[in-house]
Amino acid sequence: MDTNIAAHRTTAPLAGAKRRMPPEFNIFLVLIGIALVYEILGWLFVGQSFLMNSQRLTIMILQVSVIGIIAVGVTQVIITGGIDLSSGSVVGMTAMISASFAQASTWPRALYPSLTDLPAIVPIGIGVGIGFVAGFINGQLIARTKIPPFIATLGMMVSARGVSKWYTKGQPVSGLTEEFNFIGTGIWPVVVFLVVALIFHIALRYTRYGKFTYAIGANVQAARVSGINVEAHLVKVYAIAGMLAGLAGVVTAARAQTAQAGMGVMYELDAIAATVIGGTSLTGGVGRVTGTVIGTVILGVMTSGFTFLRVDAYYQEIVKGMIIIAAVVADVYRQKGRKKA
Amino acid sequence: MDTNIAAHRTTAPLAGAKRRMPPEFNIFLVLIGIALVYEILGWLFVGQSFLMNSQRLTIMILQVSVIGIIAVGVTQVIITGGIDLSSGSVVGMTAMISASFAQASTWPRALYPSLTDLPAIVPIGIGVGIGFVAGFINGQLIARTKIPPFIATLGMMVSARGVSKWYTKGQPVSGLTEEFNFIGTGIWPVVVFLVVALIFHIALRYTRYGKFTYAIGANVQAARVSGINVEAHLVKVYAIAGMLAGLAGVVTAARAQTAQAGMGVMYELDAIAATVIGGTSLTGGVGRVTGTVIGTVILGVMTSGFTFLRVDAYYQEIVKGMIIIAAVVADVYRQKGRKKA
Amino acid sequence: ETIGVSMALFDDNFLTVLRNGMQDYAETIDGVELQIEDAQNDVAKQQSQIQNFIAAGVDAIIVNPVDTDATAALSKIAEDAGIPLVYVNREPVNIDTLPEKQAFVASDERESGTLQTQEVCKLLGGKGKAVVMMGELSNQAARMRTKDIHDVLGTDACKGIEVVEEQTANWSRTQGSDLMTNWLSAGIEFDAVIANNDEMAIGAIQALKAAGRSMDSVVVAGIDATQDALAAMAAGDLDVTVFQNAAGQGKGSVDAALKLAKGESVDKKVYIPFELVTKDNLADYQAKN
Amino acid sequence: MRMTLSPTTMAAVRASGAIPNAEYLLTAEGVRKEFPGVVALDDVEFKLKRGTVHALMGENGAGKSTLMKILAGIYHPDKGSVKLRGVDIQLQSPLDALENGIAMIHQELNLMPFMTVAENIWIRREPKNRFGFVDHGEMRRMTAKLFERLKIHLDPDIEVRHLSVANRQMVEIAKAVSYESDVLIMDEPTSALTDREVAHLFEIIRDLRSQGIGIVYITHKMNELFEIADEFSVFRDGKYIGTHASSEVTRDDIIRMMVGREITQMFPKEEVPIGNVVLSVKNLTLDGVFQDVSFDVRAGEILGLAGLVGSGRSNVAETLFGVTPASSGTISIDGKELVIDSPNTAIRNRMAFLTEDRKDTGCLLILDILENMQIAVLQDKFVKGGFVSEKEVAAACEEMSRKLRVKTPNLHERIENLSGGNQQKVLIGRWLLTNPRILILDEPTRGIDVGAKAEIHRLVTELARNGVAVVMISSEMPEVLGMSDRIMVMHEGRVTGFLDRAEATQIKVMELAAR
Ligand SMILES: Nc1ncnc2c1ncn2[C@@H]1O[C@H](COP(=O)(O)OP(=O)(O)OP(=O)(O)O)[C@@H](O)[C@H]1O
Ligand SMILES: Nc1ncnc2c1ncn2[C@@H]1O[C@H](COP(=O)(O)OP(=O)(O)OP(=O)(O)O)[C@@H](O)[C@H]1O
Ligand SMILES: [Mg+2]
Ligand SMILES: [Mg+2]
Repeated sequence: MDTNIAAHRTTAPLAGAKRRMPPEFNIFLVLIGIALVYEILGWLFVGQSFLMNSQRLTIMILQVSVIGIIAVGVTQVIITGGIDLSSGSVVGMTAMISASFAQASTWPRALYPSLTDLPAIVPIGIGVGIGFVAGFINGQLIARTKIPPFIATLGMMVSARGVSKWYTKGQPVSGLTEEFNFIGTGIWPVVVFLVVALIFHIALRYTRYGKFTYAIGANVQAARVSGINVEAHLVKVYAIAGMLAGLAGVVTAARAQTAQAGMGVMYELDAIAATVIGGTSLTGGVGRVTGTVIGTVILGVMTSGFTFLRVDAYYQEIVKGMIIIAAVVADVYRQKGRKKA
Repeated sequence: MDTNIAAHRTTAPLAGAKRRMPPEFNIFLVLIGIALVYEILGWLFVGQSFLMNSQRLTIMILQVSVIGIIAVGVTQVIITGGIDLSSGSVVGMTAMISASFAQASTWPRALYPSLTDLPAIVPIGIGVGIGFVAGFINGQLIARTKIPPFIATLGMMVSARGVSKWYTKGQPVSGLTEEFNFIGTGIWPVVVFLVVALIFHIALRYTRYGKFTYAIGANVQAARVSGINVEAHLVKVYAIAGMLAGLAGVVTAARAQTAQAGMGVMYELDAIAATVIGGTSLTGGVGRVTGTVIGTVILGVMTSGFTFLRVDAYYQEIVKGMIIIAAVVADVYRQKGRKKA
Repeated sequence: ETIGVSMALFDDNFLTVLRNGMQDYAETIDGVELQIEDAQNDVAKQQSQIQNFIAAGVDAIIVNPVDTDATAALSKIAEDAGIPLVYVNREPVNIDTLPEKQAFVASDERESGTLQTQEVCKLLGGKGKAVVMMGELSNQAARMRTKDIHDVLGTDACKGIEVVEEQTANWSRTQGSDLMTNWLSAGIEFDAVIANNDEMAIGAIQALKAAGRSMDSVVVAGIDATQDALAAMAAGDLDVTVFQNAAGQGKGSVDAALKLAKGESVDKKVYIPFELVTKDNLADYQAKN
Repeated sequence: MRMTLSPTTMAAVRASGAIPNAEYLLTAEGVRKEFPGVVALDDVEFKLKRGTVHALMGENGAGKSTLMKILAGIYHPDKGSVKLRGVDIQLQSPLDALENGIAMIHQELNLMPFMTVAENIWIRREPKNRFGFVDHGEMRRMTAKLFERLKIHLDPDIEVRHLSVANRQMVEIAKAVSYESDVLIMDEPTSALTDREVAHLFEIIRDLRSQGIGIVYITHKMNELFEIADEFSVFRDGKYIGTHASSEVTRDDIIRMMVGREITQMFPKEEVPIGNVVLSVKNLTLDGVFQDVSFDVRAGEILGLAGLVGSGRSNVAETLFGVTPASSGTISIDGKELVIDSPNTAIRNRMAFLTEDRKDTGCLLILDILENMQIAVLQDKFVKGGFVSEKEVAAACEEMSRKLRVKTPNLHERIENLSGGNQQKVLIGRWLLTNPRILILDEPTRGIDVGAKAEIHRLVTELARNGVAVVMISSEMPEVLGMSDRIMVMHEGRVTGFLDRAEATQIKVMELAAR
């Protein structure tokens, strides 16, 4: 919400103005700042380095890579000026369904007894596909009926959570094949996250798909009169977000080597937080995947730091809420400063 | 100078022009529609009337009155173009804290051993007051730092939930005085809800506070230039929303006759859903408390209807998500139809 | 020694007692420090917490699993890092194949629903109608306890008892109360309420009282024996609950973790039994939890 | 898809009579369009010839934009036919129109603020490299080429949000031209431009016309009509009045066609007694925007503010009103120095400020006329114990809208459904209700038809007569010259001089403005 009339104006000399520092540089500084604070506190109170620990560096990103995969999709949705509340539930739903196709024959409680030991590509494809369908439905609802994205995806959030509970009547699905679990072991989730981020970084910056996404978020009326089929494009964007949530669901199941209906609860909020911390504006038209990656990593660093400094769990949430706010405030202020400069 | 300009068009009857059908009429029809569907299904499958049962009519509203109290505050926030994600957590926090001041001396685990058997007004005041403070902080963050309401209240959501866990380290607070519990017994929660709704219905429609709330939501810059102190007003609106969440927390504790850290989880989404179903637009400037009341009742009718029709628990959420979407879609379509007519 | 503890969830009365049991016990031992984390019912979060513990270099880990099916992955991570791991309260799926330096401390979950339902069956004299309030559907204990109910009611002695309604109230007291009111308004008739936990049972009692139903005419059963439940039982409203020695489990798990950290061996399974609580033995428990 | 015939072929085809109406590039007949409660167009016709500039004239709300939006595929007509090159077309979407060779510059700016100039222009038509990725280098080159042809001096890589309104308008023009369409619709393209840019635009238009393109040109500025249009059509209240060659008529003829009566005096300036100094500004500075602005305004005086686009006039006005508080300098009212740190303070000191951008800082678009009019006055009137006296407010608003001749079925109409001119009247009404002593008007008649303009001028004069001190910013030279008692001219954030009414001429103002 830009409340300052003068805020959209810069009096800077118009002609020579090149793109300066990329906007996510600010938030990168915030990340560095948080890490340094932990490092210093670490030496003071724990007597060890926070950053010089390869295991910790890995887990910092590993633990948020599922959030990150979702956040890449959410970033696109938010750039169009929308929102996706359904991603956490879609993670739960796709984790359940894909896992049910990934069960090994050695396991007794298979949902589809005849369909065990399928090659991993099948359950992965199914998970991603179902995510795609959920996102597609979101997109159709938003584009066709013109209901607000908040409501369409809220409805999907509730329904998809229902589906994951209904699917096996609450039973977890376990005994997944080694091949399927592979995608969730070691640093593979991180790899998936970074590859997804790279692909969509390029897609947003260097393809028409990306240009349309920004255009719709910046000014939907202008996009429409420029001949963009806004409805069709929104369907694509939400479908892709759903697909990525589906992929996140697959990774979650593979990581836990099981799936249960409660997976992914509240992930949507973490993903949105990562996106907004990363500089994507909820009013649309502004945002970048690189920022989202940094925002995601901030969440991870924060969590690892809490355990590292042995922050009492009772305080962790209180502090987490404050850090989210502080990160965005810091960004807002730096942006303002830059504008003035 | 003659007045020919207007001759071609009827500029005149400005005064006599009545407002047409109030906009919440549509959503009222949706409510009636849902109720009738249940009624018919009831006769078909259960062999009894859905509506002709005073007990059921009461519980329909009773079970959503806490959501309703929150939703009245959320309506105001959404009319300004904002959002409040913190209300559910504030319910949890205020329930814990107010309950801790409402313990009877007969109970062993009082948090403040010396402060037992206080008159009910004290814990109620404390609960409402703490809600007010939480909302005030939201408002200040939003007004001063210009961070998006989504983020400010998300931070508060996480923090307030942390506070309620930290407060008694997760212990529930029980053994509350009869006097305190009174506000949660029988139909008192419904009464509180309706009184709150009435007050803010009047406030939004007939006071300057209301006019400013709409103006800010319609165009914040124009509102500012028209002399409205936007920052101060937003602080008021969020503080009132927080206060109502605090009241909802008190009612929740009194109804359960205990308080636990997990109270109010996801209430914010139900409240937002009720508000939007009731016709308040997430883009701001549009909405009414009467609509919100109807939206809230729809949620209650839906829940009672599920139990009444013995819908399998595993399907309930799936159907609930769909009904939320359908209600909003129906409203959007009726509005369109009305415009054409 | 530092022990990292990952609890499935903080806002749960029972788990809170368990957690406090650990904490209180650890405080009595010199040089033992607990770092307790809240997994907020999220399998992935729990896994990450364990990895964070390992990175922080704890000496042992205690896990109260979110999903007992997800424990194979957890065991593997701890095993690879060479750090002892103790599961508490919820039985891991890989109980029979637990690696070296891992153990399980709990009560046998199969007992709780069974004890509860058998007592209800006894009180009803083997016939009547019952309604069941389930916990959160995605939750292991909810499914287990509900299954126990059906198993007991399937036995010859209790065949006469029919389950007329079965719905979830998500472990919550207000939802339990609302659900009960909805049932009453639908004219459902029953002689017993079997709830997966005490909170829902208390909610049901509140609704029944509000509707003017005499509490003598209905058997209400919960699980956990929380303070509120014992108070309700003392007031004659709640008829059956089941005590699970949470503090005992907490203490047992810390003991096991410390032993493993020192390189000593412990039993793979340490069971702390459930105990049925009724009016008759109520007094024994009022002081305990 | 597009059929381009050479003029000789066209003549032959026309002569053969094979295609009726073939001399017309685009025709619309019997078009009707209704909005809830309003018939915007009723059985209108419009015929555009190849290689001509066809002006469309009419009062605010006459239906001009509505017809153009139909031709651009945004609205669908309720009735009537549209023919392109003699062939019936039914446009489903803006894309459809673009593909049929119809491009439009909209009355409201339609740009993506966070995207660069080049991205805005080539959206949906971005050049791709052989891997299918957008070729930013090529896009820059294409933009540069286009700008060279149109003589626009803008950096293709700058984000549009950094541009002034005038430059944004130039981007819109460049974008529309870049479609190389057969029909180019321009809906009030000059309302945000000053004379220099207008002259420049006309060069572009003449060039396009010579290439055989048909141009529809909507404006409220009479002089432009005679300068650029070959033909014109007039609409009144959604009805078609007639089409004429612009060489055949006089200005008064057109006005009569448009408003159905004579307008005798465009700038009804009265000599009124000038009172004491009400507003006194000394060395007002907003760092990096404007410096050392000093002036006095007296009761009954109208001070005109002239300057080129971007000279800082609007910024001075915003600072006076507390929207962007000054970095240094003083503002005194009635000799008393005040700190005006917000519009609220300004209003409490009985100032009023009509902003230049109706849409962004004026209208509460989704609210009705009543709410829009009363919002400022509620600061200190019509409120008792927090409650608004609905009846009294409504009565006051009603009287005001009658006085201002706001054209609407009733005051419960949303302001977004009014034509631009009527919106402006409502906003003026908002400020008049507060009964101000100091009235700041920023481009009060931008986009306003002749009739309403005269009306507004009359009103301003009347206020001055009642002792209100008026500061009026205007980019329309005749308006500044006609209305002001004194003119202050600005250039790049500095005051370059004052001119008295008697000595002020267009040339003198321009000299000071361009210095
Ligand atoms: N979307 C809409 N909904 C309702 N009424 C509308 C809508 N758009 C236009 N109108 C009405 O249709 C009529 C014609 O409007 P239009 O915008 O075509 O006028 P115009 O001739 O372009 O005026 P101006 O010179 O002020 O731009 C007006 O009375 C206006 O209020
Ligand atoms: N909407 C805008 N967005 C960005 N910059 C603007 C905008 N309007 C003006 N500016 C810039 O602000 C400075 C002063 O503009 P200001 O609007 O005060 O001038 P003005 O003389 O009133 O011009 P105009 O006739 O365009 O209103 C100029 O550098 C101009 O480029
Ligand atoms: Mg127009
Ligand atoms: Mg200006």
